[in-house]
Amino acid sequence: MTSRATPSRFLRSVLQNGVGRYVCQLKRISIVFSKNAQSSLGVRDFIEEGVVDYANKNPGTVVYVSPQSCRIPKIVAEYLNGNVREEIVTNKTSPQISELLTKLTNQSGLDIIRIRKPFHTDNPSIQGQWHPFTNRPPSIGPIRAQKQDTQ
Amino acid sequence: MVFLTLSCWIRNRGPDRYWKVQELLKHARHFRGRKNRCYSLAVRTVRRAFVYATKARKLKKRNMRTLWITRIAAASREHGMKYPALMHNLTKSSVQLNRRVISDLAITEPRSFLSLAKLAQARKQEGFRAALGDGKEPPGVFSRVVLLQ
Amino acid sequence: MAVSRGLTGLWRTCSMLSPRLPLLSAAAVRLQSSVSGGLVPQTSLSRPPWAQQTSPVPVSEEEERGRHAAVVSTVNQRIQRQDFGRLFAVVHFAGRQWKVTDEDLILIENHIEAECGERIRMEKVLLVGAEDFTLIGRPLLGKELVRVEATVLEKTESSPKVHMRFWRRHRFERKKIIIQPQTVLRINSIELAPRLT
Amino acid sequence: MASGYILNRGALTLGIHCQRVCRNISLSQVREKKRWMKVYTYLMAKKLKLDGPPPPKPRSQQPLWDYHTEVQAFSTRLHENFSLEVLKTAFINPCYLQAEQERRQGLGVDSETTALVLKDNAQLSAKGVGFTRSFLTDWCRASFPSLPSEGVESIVGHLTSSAVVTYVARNLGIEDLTMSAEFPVPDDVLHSTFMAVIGALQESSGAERTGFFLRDFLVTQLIGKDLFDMWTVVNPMGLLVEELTKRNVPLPEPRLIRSAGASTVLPLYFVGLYSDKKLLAQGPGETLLAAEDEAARVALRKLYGYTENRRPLDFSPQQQHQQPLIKSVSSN
Repeated sequence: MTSRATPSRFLRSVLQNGVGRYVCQLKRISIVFSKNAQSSLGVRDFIEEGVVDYANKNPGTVVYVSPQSCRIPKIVAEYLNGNVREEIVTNKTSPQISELLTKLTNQSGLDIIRIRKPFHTDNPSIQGQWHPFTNRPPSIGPIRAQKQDTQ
Repeated sequence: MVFLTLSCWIRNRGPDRYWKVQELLKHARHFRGRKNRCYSLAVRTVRRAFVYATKARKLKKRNMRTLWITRIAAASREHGMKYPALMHNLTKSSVQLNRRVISDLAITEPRSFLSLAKLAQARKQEGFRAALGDGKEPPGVFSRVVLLQ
Repeated sequence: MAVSRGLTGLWRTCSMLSPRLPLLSAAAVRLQSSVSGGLVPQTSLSRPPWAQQTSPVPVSEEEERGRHAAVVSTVNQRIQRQDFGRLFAVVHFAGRQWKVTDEDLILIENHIEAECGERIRMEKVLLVGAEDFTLIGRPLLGKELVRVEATVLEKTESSPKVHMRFWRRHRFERKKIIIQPQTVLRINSIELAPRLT
Repeated sequence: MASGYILNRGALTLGIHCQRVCRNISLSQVREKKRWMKVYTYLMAKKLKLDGPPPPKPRSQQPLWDYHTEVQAFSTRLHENFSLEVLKTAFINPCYLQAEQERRQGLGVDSETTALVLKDNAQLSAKGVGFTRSFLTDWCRASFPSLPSEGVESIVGHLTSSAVVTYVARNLGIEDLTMSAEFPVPDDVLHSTFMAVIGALQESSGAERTGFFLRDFLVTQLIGKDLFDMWTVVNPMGLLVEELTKRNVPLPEPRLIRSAGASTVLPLYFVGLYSDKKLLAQGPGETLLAAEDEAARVALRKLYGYTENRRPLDFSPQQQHQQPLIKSVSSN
């Protein structure tokens, strides 16, 4: 992935999250799996063992579990800013899925693309940005001629 | 003919090299000329682009460092010092700011940078006095080298 | 001893600053870090290898002390009254130095041992500045003096990067896709306590 | 001709198969390379180009949706104790009630058995608007004591404007929960829903917590905003003169203090405003007038305490809100 070919963005957060209070950005997660397919064996394990714990630990996230007849089990995560991410969990084991869910919970739903700078600030300068006149005493040569204009 | 399923209805042609080609052309779409659509031309260019990107990730660090040094040099000249003197004396007074931060400070926080420059200047004078002996020499003496001649 | 070295440097910096910026009282204070005061063993790098210099300029020690005290008390009073505006700080975190101010975001190219939403404190503060004064740590500022807090916002992954090596005419071609963990932090507050000495 | 036929046919067949195409194919496929896939993707792309993207469907009509749980999660996610009944009322807009009633009448069922027993959020919304305005005004007065009332009004107006509030509401996931007649939810409906949520919070947890809610989600939108982005001042110099006469300070005198490249296409002038021989402010500009304007704006910002390097606004969490600084430092 060369940098010209990939999209990019600057570092952002949704709604100034974390300034006042921290809000978990994952609002909804749906686990789609099959009741008898081999590929969703790990998902079935996870639903037996871990999904209740997960839901208890994250009361702000709605967890839907839907058995359908499908070959490819997947996890659909919806975030507060409206983004939807689908993760395919074919042939994954229960701990792997649990790890994936934690990762999805910890993300903020912004696109995962190249980030141009590793910092973002709204107040780049506190003492005033440098300009050629910063460290110069106020009156120097050529200005005097034009002083008459202002008066 | 009646087709009940979609996959039988669509006519199939040829071996399916298509996806492999698309995977690669995905990275070549912004190239200029035929290499943004012809596989045999694109494959070499994309490989070279990836190699360049890999090397450039290291080069970028190097280039940024030279850029910071240039900026600090320009900013320190304004306060009557040279870059090596400034950095050396800051290290001697155990200020461990790196070049990125110092160049940032020089741009966005000129007064902090000024005080850093003053600190380095003071340290420099101290160092000179230490080198000159017990510090009793009059200010008119340039240096020992001048005296020896 | 360490403090007295701080003294010698101090008044000179201030006196040079003040004539150039007559409108606003500017002061730069050199601080000896609390860390090098005894916690760290004495090595060749903890102290400069040459002898301590007494001040060669004909200024008596009392005067120096007085000037130093004046600057320190001025800055301390301002901190006490909290009438510095916005502060910025340079913190050393995750192997890099960051110039941060309140409500900033920084991105760390690694995972850290804290859950999302937890507050962490950044302890390696190299420099704190406001509009009218700058506190420079040598190399660090004391923990009781300044407090920089941050919240872990997001633990995510970087976009995939291709690591490709190729050696022509040698049948050597390696391609690897790198995804590294990333953490986004939000700086919540930078606080100063009037503990300057 | 042939392509048109294929397209028509494709549109018909694929339209039916659109949702469940994966399932159908996976049932009928054999184990081999899916060679039909290329043509199929082309067809789908062509269809998308002809038809345009499908109309957006509200999340509540898509599969996997449980309204009660969603509302409950909404309240815990924001760390607030909403009373769920009030919160549910807050999401019901009058337009939804009307549309729903019409729909039921159109179905032709007996009107008594299907009567809607839902309250709409008009009352809560009005309450929320009132509270928001009063809280924001108080907050502005407390944070910027020297700002005049027009400035406070414009800041409050900016924060309660439709654009900011809908942006906040969309990023809080209120749009999914809103019961509205149309979809996507129109801006004014979303605005009133957000206000109703605030009214509901005030009813269930009291004014103080609602204040913190507003501070955390609405006031944070002020970060990085300049005063004069929100408050359009046409003649800053006139305002400055007015302000200085009010404070009994001598009137400002503009003086050109620096200039560069005056005869080039990119001239630069610095104008300083002196009042009683003291420098109030200085500002750059491409012409003398622009520089003077800018200098007046800088001076106003200084007077009103809204400079860029002012003390950052206090967003500390609620528990430590009253703690003095020194105590928190010494405790570590």
